[in-house]
Amino acid sequence: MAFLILRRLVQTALILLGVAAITFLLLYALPADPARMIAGRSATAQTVANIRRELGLDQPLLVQFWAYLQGIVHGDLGRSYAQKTDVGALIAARIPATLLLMAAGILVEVVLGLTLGIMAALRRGGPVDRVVMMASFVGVSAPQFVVALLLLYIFAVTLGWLPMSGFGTAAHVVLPAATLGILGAGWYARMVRSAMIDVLNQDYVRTARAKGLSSARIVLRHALPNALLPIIAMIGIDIGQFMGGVVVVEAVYGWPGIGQLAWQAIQQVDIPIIMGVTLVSALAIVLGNLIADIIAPLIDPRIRAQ
Amino acid sequence: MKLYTTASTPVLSIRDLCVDARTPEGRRRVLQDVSFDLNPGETLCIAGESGSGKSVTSLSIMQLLPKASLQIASGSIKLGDRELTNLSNHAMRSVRGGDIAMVFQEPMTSLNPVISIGTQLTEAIREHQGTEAGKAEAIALQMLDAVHITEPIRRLTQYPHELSGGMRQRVMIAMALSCRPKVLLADEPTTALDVTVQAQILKLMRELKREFGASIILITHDMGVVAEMADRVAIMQNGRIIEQGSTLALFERPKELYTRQLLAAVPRLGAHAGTDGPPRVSPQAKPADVPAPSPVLVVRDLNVTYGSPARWLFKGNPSVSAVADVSFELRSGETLGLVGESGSGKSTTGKAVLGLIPFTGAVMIGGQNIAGLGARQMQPIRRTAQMIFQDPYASLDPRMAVGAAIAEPLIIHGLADKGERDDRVAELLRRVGLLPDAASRYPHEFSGGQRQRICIARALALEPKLIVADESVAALDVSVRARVLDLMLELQETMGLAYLFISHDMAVIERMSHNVAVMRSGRILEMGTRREVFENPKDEYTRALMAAVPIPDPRDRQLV
Amino acid sequence: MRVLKAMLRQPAALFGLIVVFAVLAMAIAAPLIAPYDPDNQMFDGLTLEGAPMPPSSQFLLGTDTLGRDLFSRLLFGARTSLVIGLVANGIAVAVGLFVGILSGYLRGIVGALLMRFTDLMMAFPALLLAIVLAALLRPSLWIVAMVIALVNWVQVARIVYTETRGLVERDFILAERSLGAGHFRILFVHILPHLMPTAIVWGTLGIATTVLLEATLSFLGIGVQPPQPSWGNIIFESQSYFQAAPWLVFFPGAIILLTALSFNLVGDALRDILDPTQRGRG
Amino acid sequence: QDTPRQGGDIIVTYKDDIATLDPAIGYDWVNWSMIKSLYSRLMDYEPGTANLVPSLAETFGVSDDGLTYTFKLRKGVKFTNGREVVASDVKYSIERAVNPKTQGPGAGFFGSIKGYEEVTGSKTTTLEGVETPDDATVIFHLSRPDATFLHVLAINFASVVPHEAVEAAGGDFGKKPVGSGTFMLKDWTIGQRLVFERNPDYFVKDMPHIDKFTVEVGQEPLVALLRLQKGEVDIAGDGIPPAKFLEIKNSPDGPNMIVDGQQLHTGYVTLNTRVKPLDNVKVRQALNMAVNKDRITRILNGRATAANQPLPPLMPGYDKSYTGYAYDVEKAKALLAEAGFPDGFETVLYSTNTDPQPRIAQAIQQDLAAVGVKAEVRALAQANVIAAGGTEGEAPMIWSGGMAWIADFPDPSNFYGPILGCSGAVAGGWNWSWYCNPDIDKRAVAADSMSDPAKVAERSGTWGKIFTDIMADAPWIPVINERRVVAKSLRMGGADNIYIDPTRVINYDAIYVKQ
Ligand SMILES: Nc1ncnc2c1ncn2[C@@H]1O[C@H](COP(=O)(O)OP(=O)(O)OP(=O)(O)O)[C@@H](O)[C@H]1O
Ligand SMILES: Nc1ncnc2c1ncn2[C@@H]1O[C@H](COP(=O)(O)OP(=O)(O)OP(=O)(O)O)[C@@H](O)[C@H]1O
Ligand SMILES: [Mg+2]
Ligand SMILES: [Mg+2]
Repeated sequence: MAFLILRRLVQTALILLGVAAITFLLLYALPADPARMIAGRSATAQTVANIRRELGLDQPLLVQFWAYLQGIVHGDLGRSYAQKTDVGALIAARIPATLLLMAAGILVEVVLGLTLGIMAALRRGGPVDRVVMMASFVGVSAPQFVVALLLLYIFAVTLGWLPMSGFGTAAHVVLPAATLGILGAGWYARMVRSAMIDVLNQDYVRTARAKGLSSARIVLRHALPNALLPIIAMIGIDIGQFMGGVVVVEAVYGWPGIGQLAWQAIQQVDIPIIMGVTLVSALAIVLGNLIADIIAPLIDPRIRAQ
Repeated sequence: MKLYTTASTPVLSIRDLCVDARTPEGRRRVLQDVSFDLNPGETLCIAGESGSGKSVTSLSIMQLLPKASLQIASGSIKLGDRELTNLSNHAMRSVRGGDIAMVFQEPMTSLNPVISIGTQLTEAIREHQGTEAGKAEAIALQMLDAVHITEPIRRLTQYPHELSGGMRQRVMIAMALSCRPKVLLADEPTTALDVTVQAQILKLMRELKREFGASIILITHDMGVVAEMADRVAIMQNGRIIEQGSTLALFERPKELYTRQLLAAVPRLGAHAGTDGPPRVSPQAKPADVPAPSPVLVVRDLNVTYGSPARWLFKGNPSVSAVADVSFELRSGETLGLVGESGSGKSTTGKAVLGLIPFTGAVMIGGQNIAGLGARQMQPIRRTAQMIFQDPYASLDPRMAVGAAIAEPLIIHGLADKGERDDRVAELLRRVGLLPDAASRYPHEFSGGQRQRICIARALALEPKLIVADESVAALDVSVRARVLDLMLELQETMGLAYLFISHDMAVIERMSHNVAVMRSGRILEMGTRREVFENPKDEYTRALMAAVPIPDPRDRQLV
Repeated sequence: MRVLKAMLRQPAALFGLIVVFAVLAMAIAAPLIAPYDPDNQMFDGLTLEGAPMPPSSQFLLGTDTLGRDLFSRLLFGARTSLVIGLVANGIAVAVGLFVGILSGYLRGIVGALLMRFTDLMMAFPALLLAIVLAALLRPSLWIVAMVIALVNWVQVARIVYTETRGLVERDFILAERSLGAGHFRILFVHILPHLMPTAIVWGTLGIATTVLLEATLSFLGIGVQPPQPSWGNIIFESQSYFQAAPWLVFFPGAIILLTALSFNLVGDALRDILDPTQRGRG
Repeated sequence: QDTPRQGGDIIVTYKDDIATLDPAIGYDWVNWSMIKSLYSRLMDYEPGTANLVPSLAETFGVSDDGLTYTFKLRKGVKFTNGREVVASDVKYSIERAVNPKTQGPGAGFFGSIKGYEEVTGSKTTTLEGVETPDDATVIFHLSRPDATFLHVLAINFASVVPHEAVEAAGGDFGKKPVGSGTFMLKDWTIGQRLVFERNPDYFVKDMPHIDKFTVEVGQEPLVALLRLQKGEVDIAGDGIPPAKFLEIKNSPDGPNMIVDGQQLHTGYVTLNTRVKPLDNVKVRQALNMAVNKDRITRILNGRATAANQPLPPLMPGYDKSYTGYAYDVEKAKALLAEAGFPDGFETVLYSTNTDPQPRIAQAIQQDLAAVGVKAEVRALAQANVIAAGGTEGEAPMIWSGGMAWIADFPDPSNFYGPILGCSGAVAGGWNWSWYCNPDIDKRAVAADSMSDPAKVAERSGTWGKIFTDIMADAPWIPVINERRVVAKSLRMGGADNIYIDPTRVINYDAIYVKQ
């Protein structure tokens, strides 16, 4: 197992290298000149050329990439073109907020999704099931921006229960996490419902009932773990995606997460930041998947750890 | 019948129970006016045709019928004076497990694959007796001991798929007995057990009955067990109870034709003493040229080890050697009966021989060593060698209609075109005693014995040269079993089929085998012709095995 | 025929079927139904202050911020959005199923490679790809469809991979192997049907999300360009108006929801009919 | 209006993060006004106006040939690190802005100083043309007369910084700024907020008025506005999003919350003179007549006025009498027919993708369609549009909205060089019409050489003529002059023009809290 993990770590490094290479190539292909973005409209051609040279953008692609990789090996993600500061520091400053939102968002989404999905599965075909199914479609088809603003409007502006914007106290995380949770819970609810219906028909659930166990235990201990595999995979996916930042929700609630940084960087063609964020979120995604893969055999002992 | 009820009020009283199955074609009656009483301390055996409604009856009592497909249409089920048919789910909870416990027919699918055996055992104890974790575990261990599972402590941390079929069955029984229920519903509890363990389990049930005044409903097709255990017997056919009465009366003065047939069909150990091979079934057919020049199957130094997967990082259970240095040969037209203790490695041997699990050693099928062959190279070999799995339900794709499942091998090997296929399927179903309309139904809509026959039909579809039959008639009532065994023998005679026949039922082994091997702890203890082994067993264990076979005569009880 | 009859017997499925057909008909017959040219910025479509008009008898569903008739835009938008929601999303689910099932089933190098490739694709910033494509190619519906398919299959693959890993360890797969079933048969005849519920969930919820995703990508310039309407971009353009002009968000949102839901109802019913083992599972 | 009061803490919000506060680098409209307040320069403007006044300089003189500028520094001005500002700091700061190593975008502004080429060519790091005979005197020697030079000394790039702080920051000066302006940076939590506190030692008494302002970044404009209405925020820096504008404007408090003022802005469509058929002047003129600008102002809820020439009305040199090309579909069609396109043609119109730009582009698209010109709208991210504009023969038309020209300093020359002059018509340039008229270029150089302060009016007139003459060639469709809208809380005081200061957007030095 230790060997397996070591192997996966090596694979992870390779994946990250691949991501770095592709991203670099894409950015290189992008017909937008970072030097010109920095220089602005009044700069003379010479100023632009100077900036380009100072940034090393006049070097061939491979040279640039090699220099970048060397930096990474030394833990240096480079300097932002626009902000003229260390990318590592910029990203690091936003990691706590991102992690917090990720954890809280996933928590809400999983708890909500599991509860609704289980309820729907248990009352399959009934009104509860219909309502849950409808709700999950509403959640999934609702535009994020509108949902976020609506929640903000109700709970912060009108009722005044929660702060409107910012980061710091526990109250601040409630609305952003709730928004993410509401939007994502639909997926979980549908997946859980679907898997649970299958599991609830199995003989071993019948056995559990024959033992006279409480419904809660039957559902949570006997049925749920058997339905959990796809859910674990989905959490793995979400970890990665939330680590890459959730632009809209962060924007509406003024949440200082990675998403805003990335979005701004993309608009400014701030290549070092784009690269940095890409690598961080790629790392998160790969780790998320790795965790999901490691957990799978723990949940279903029949699966052999690969 | 009234005679009994006057003495004491019955614990369980069933009146005019009717159960309907919902099918796309409309309702089909599965149980028709079933009525019986169960008195305190009584053992009622329900025997009967496979698919006659025995399991459905027991599920009805537990209120555990699959709602989507089966429904109680009318009738009443009373536990004491509580009517169970309209009891709330919550109230039913305390009845289940506490008042009435049940042992299900299919142990593989009835145990939760992702929960350790220990947890599955202790949770019921904790639920009903309110004991704390440590104590519950102690009780669980005690129960595992009582059902004679080897290494009980290790089993607690294992998962169902790591146990053999018989072990799972014993876990089920341990689970049901652990709460000392008033009524025990046991649906073919000893089907997958070798006779020595079976004897011990039956004894345990009697003790339960004696000590706690429990009543038992025992569903079985083994008339030996019936004779051994029953106070009263009910015989079912086609969803009805056609006859019930005291054991002695029923065995000696069966009224109904079916009951008589049933008793007549019971195989008795020693019935074939003095002969070498199994009896000819179709004397008119010309015998296949036996012995064949070369063996179909040669096994040399077969070893299988199960390494259980690591749970977290470095920790993992030590690997288990399930089969050690097993060697044998099997010629066409011959049957090797494989008997032995539950968990001794019979199923493992069977799977390894067909290259379904990794092994070391040499296995030659039709002269070709299959060790290390890929799926493609195995393909032609699979055409000639088939397996009937011990657990029929688990080995059928739940999403595939039975007809399609039986046609599968034909399609895979490109044997019959579409029209022919349907005919072949219908024919195969007929031969194993199922109606052709079964083809469009799904595995979960069948009884245990019916599923087993479906698996047999599927294996026979290819007309292979070699069949590994793992407890493949265990769940069949004697009359159907006789029919299926005859079919298998007939095929052997006409086509020179070879069987590796795994069973714990000594009578069946005696009927079917040319040679017999006895396994224990992964090794073959003793191997020889049937005659040698049965009439002159050398090994102590073999002798114990013979002695433990229940005798289908209520006057001749051994365990009382 | 039997399927259709069975479908007509279930009210929910019937409802779904009707909506699905209605939406398809809307898309096809848009030019015939639409009361106005969807791109016409009408003079009387804005108030004097430049605000959009609420629903009225003149403009059934109101107008947008340029004074165009929302109803007509929704009709024409159906064409774009159906291509995205059905074709792009369909391809994504199909590819995801294929890759996921293969990597979950195959042991050894190939399976591992496939899964690592999926990981790579997943880790790869989709937005960036979209932007680069936007800059390099002429924006079009088919490009955005391609990008959506490219981006969305990985998640499906991930889920399917995990589920497949659980399925291959079930006993009936062993039984199939003993029958001599080839990998192909095991994968597509025995494992795939078990993944249908997952496919239906992703396929139908995906309709909603991809339709919205199209708007984001179009915003970055790779998809349909203004003034061509799509349900997603109608919402996206006007989402900040949800208080000032709620109809601009509500109607397109409702139609996306309804479409996804209806496909789901139809999908569930279809599977129930074709596979009666798990009634109501979905 | 009430008189400015001292004291008070306010909160300002922006959507985008503040990129940098390094005056040699910062060049976007958000950090522009903050940098203005953090540092001081030799010259500055009277708050709310475009009138140049000496700032760090006490007095200054210009030689008759316009080639030598002499400044006397104010005594006793201190950087917030406590050191006094001396002449060498001025020299250092400007050399730093020009030095290629700094990667500053503003180097080009100092092109008229002697020795500029040597520094940008990395031959030396010292500007030959800047002389500091003593601690209080700075003398600039120019290589050519430059009428805008005083403006140049007032733009952010000319801000004076202490070299020791720059060196101590080790390349992170933009995050650890030290200056001698009205405010100093107290705290910067990346991605969240910046806290500016008044500089108690600022050399003008009672400046600034507020004690502290906190800039909260990452704030969605719509939410910022909600917070403003609740009283949590004092200035919503990004203005009022179109979706909210009418609601706020028509609310009871609306008039007191909205500051709606003119700015030095023109929104235009570039017509690429090197792309067929836009190379035909008749076609370009026809397109000028085809656009219904009034409708566009209506789409913008009246927050703009129709434009007819490149210069905005507030800019010196704006020709009030010029009427440009009136909206006339028939005439436009006729001209197109004359040019050989009776049935119109197909072309592409680029635009950025943030509301309301794509909407304006679509309005223009519809207008063009009315004269038979089918323009495909391509709404892209800003970087892509800029790239397309700077590639020869790529973008036939670009709607400038979202990247529009807001002047660096209030001088008409600032509207010419990079965006209409030949020097901008190069690969990567900002002259997206690729319009290059050598004749006009010459006239522009001449106008810029009129550095005699007495000739200011004449110079403006010359410039005005240049722009109206350019319109004869019609390389642009001037569409609108957009007004700026800022939302402020009710407690904020001060005239409108310090919230929309022509040279610095929000003038943090001049705003104040009412009670
Ligand atoms: N879920 C179901 N849906 C439809 N029919 C069913 C279902 N379960 C069982 N049946 C049918 O009901 C009948 C009785 O089944 P039951 O399981 O009670 O048989 P059994 O007597 O236990 O047989 P066996 O000895 O083979 O286990 C059989 O014909 C079977 O096909
Ligand atoms: N997947 C597995 N992992 C670990 N151990 C296993 C596994 N499968 C079987 N075993 C162990 O291997 C041994 C042999 O099992 P096998 O199934 O061959 O027994 P069997 O002889 O068929 O018994 P039965 O008659 O009860 O079916 C048992 O001790 C069992 O616990
Ligand atoms: Mg049964
Ligand atoms: Mg076995």
